[in-house]
Amino acid sequence: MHVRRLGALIVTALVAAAVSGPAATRAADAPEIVIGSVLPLTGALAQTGAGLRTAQQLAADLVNGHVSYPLPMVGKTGLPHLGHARIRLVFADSQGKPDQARAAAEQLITQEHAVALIGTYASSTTATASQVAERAGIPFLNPDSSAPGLTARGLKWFFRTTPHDGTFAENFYQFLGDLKKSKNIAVKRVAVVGEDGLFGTGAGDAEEAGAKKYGYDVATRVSYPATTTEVNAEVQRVKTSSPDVIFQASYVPDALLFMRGYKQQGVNVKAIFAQDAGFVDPNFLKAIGADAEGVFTREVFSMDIKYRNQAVPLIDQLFRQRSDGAKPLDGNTARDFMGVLVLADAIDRAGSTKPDAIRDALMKTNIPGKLTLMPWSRIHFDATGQNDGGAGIIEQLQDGKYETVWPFDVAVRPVVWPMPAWKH
Amino acid sequence: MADAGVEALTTFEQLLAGGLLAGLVFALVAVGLTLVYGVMDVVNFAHGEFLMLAMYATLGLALVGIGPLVGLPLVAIALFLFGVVIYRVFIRRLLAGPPEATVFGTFGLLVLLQGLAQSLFTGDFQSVPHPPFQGTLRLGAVALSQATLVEGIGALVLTGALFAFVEYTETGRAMRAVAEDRVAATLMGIDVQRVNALAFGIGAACVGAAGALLMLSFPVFPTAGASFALTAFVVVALGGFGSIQGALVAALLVGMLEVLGGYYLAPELKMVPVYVAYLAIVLLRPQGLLGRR
Amino acid sequence: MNAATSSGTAALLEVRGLSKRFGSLRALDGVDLDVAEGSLTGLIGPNGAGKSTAFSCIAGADKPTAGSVRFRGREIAGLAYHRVAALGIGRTYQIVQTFADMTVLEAVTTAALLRHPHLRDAVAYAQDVLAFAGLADKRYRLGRALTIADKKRLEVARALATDPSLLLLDEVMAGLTPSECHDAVGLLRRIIARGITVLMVEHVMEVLMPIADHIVVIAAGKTIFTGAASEAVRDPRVIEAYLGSPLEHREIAEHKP
Amino acid sequence: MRWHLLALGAIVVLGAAAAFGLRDAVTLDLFFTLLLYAVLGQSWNWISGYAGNISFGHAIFFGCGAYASALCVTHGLSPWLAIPAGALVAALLALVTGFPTLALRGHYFSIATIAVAALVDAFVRTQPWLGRANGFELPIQSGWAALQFPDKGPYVLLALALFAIVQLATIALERSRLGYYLRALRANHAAAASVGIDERRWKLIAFAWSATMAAAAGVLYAQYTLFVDPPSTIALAISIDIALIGVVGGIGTLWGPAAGALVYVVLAKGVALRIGGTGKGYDLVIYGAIICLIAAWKPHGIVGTVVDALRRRRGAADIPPGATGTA
Repeated sequence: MHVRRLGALIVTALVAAAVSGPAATRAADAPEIVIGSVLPLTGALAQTGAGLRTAQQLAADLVNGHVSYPLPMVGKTGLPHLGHARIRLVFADSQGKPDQARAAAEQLITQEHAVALIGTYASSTTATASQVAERAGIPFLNPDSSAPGLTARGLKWFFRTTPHDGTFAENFYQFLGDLKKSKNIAVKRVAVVGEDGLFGTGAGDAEEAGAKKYGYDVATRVSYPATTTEVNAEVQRVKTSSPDVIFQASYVPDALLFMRGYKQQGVNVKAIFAQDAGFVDPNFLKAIGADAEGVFTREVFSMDIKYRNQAVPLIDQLFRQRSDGAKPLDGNTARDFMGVLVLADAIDRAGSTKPDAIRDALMKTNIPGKLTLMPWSRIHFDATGQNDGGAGIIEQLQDGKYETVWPFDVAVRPVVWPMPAWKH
Repeated sequence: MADAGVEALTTFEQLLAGGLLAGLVFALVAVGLTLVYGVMDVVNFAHGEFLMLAMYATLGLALVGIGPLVGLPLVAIALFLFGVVIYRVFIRRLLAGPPEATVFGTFGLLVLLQGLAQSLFTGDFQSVPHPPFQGTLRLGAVALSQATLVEGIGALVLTGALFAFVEYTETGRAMRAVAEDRVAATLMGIDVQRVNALAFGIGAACVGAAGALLMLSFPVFPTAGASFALTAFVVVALGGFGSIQGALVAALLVGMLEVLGGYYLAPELKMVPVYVAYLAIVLLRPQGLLGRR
Repeated sequence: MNAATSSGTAALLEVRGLSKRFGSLRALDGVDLDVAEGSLTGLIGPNGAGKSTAFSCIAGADKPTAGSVRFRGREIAGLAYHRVAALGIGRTYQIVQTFADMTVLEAVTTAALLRHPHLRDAVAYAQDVLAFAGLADKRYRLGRALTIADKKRLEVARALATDPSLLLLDEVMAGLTPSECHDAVGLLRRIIARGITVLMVEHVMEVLMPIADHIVVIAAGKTIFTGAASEAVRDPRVIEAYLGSPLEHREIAEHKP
Repeated sequence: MRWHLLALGAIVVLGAAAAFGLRDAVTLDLFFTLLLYAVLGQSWNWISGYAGNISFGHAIFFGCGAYASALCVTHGLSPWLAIPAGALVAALLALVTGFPTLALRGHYFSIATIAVAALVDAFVRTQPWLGRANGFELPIQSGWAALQFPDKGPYVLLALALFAIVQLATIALERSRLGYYLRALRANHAAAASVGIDERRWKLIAFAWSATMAAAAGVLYAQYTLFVDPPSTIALAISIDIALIGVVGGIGTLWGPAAGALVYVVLAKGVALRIGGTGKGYDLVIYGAIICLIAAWKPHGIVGTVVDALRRRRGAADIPPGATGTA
């Protein structure tokens, strides 16, 4: 307790120094480099957007500050190759709507003269905003959208650091493969369950494709309206298809409905593989209690992986202080934080604010995994602009807390397999 | 082979039971809406948001140690007062305007209440801590959620009570008179504004009771009511606007259609039979299943 | 005296056995009536006798449960409301039904569009009809802002603008002052003079007596009398039917010639 | 009517000047959005304002245009083809769904439109050829043949042209048999039938034209945004936005939808951005409060209220034709 509080104090002092101090005095003469950020600041995704904005701003402040962490570009008081120019983030609201995201991107490019764009969380808004950047010839860095198709469009100016649904699905199958080797488990039939929006459809498609590739049978594919109030039919469909494992993409209310339905109907499977979202929401965990014990989820980030970057808890502390709900750093915010650093790194190496130079620098980006907050091997873009070092981790709910169980080399707990059967 | 047959039958029984229970939950939400429509010819598009407020109220009571079932009457009373106030300051004005005013006024109320919930309670999904009735009831091969069962019983009690109230009490008779003919009711010396306010309040109280019961099995969030409201509108129209027993029958039908359609057709198409039934009924029998005239 | 023989032409409208039930209530239970071309026929009966229901069934606003309605020899029972209007039957409502937000000219123009699809022609025709009906100086008023008498006049003008060969008038004089009634009778005479056949429901007997060629009395959904107005008030069935309704009985009695 | 034409002419001239003269993408985007919403509002106004059948499913016709555009472009066809194709599909959809439902009144019709829209939404989400939930991204091209432009100017010109056509059509509607009939049906359907108006026939005609306009707007939207998916084109939320624009401006009036669109754009872009950025829902509170206030105190909307005031100022109730927004 005391140690933690002391740590927080030190962190606070460091941040105070990082954010004020020399940076403030230099602001007048050093040039500013504008990075435009499109985020859902209003509308249904506003809460998420607010968190992402905080994370991005934190990253920018750390780049402009002088306190060093084992992270790229942090603590160099701006961009050294550009005369310690400070980066300034300008935010524009997408409202979570494709047309608004487009308008926001245009505003950032034409009015704010952003040298690069970052954003936009929702895959549909990323699609339109990145098209604007493509047309204008401005680099677009997407740290947080998971639709696989985004990097299959042949865009020249689009770069994505996060792994996408395809990777997440592959991770599950790789995990199953690893388990087969180490534990000799038998899994043949998978049920693919998800809400019928972009999230559930994208995840489900990737999981179905993965099943084909890795030789599993799709026992059933269940797609349901996200706002449904009962899942009787859905649960029966899963039950009668008798799967070995269930892939599940749900928000909180529907995740609760399904878990209770599975329990009532005695749907005993070896594992439920959740796609993050509802299943990791603290309110879901509170409401479902011990009944979710043993559920697996894919994650892009964890506070607890082995060999993690020493900066993780520090950045987490800083982030908590800045977010009014005192929320911890999570997969979304960590990815957006890293996104700003990747852009800053590229602009600095470009030594110029010319779009072509920044794009060339982005294409040469190669940040080792240990210098990120993420469980990735590196950040390096392939020909499509997709980070080829990205990977997810798999966590399992053990004793009420999600613990990293895969990849085995970074796992903090052993896998419990199969999930405990329902007790009645 | 015989096993497969038995299994299919069990599945069907389970779906049937699940559909009936789902229907009762819809009835629980729809019954208050029916009364308001029947008496004053208003579809309250903010009905779902009343439900959402009731759920938050139940949550609030639960956080100070009053469980959903004990809290139910308190929530119902609170919603009754809320309904009367909303009628007196707002709905009454809408009724004086053109017909579309009630549609848009109550819709504005929907947006306003959702916004208020968002700013006061955040968008988080919140549940009552340690709600009762979390077990499963088994009848042979059929397994049912106890919480949903309690909600279903609540729906039957509420529907019965409301029916008895409207049929057998003096105030209920006044409400029916207003529903039949507002002008004639005025001539008979009935204070139409008072009856309307009362009906709106009682409708809200029903929603209050529904909200308290729903917290047994659902989390609350700013758009929680909207998920139920659309089904409730269909149920009320299907049963015949204003018919209390019609709403119950329609709700059971909707529950069955949704569940059986979801299983035998496709889960993503589970609302299709519901909407098709609605369209078919309003076209072939515009007064609804049990509506008069 | 029979309408068909008196005018020497075939009946424009022949109604036989017209019946209408609302659930268990028999609103009409076999109404027979003939309206001769060019005549003014009065339809009377005590309150609740089914006069307005009969009107609605003839005009097509309600579907009769049984019976036949022949217009120019053509069966029109059960035909859609607007089709009946298009065939040439115009009507007014007992309780005035205005187009709330329309001016008088707009409302009448709307009706005129039935025979004059081009707006310019319809407006011109509507102006004529308004002049005919004595509403020309009020043509830019909103329908809802008129006096009762003018509203009833507007109803008549609107029906006239569809160029009907048969006009069904439902209590167009009810609630009017004597001088307004006098004006209305003048309009009625001009309508007859135009060659339009009229079937009218009326309570004010003193108005109906002198102008009606022919009277049909219905009671409890049945036709109980057909003939001249002067005979109607002496007919025992008519008097008996009205006994249940003393006020109207007195009305009839007072107007004995 | 002369004033209406002059006003429309002034808007077109100013708009064209802006489209050619302005380089500011943000202002042009606002202008484009405003015009697009004004067109959608007017399209809705035909069936829900003039004819009085309040629709909560109008976005499906907008979606017809947007999806026609997406399908044409992704199948290598000219997006210009999407205009007649989308309009045709929308008109057919209007006829097929309108035939049984347009005779329904009040809430029955409104809920039926919600049901129809929900069915269309469910259909799209299950059809791979319609992109399911993933939708379509339109490939980037340039030029009039591709109906895609690197600058905003041509988009604004197109939207302006569409707006002008729709306003002219509405002026013509107000002075036509159809317009008179719709107003009569809305005011009193029984009286309307008594003067020979076939409710179903005329409302179907209005509904089909209304759908056609919305589809044209949908094509323009798709070519502008280059992304089409169910939540951004056919969802209930879009239908409700369209209806609110119509009502806030004043239903059954010529300039109501434009006024409503102006309020909507100011609210959506101004209020939401300034005070909604916290994710706390204050924007919804203000938005909802404004709708409540209008419904309770100014139920005829902005233009409707102005028209009423004009009527009152002109003394008593004499209204020469063309003196107000309603013919």
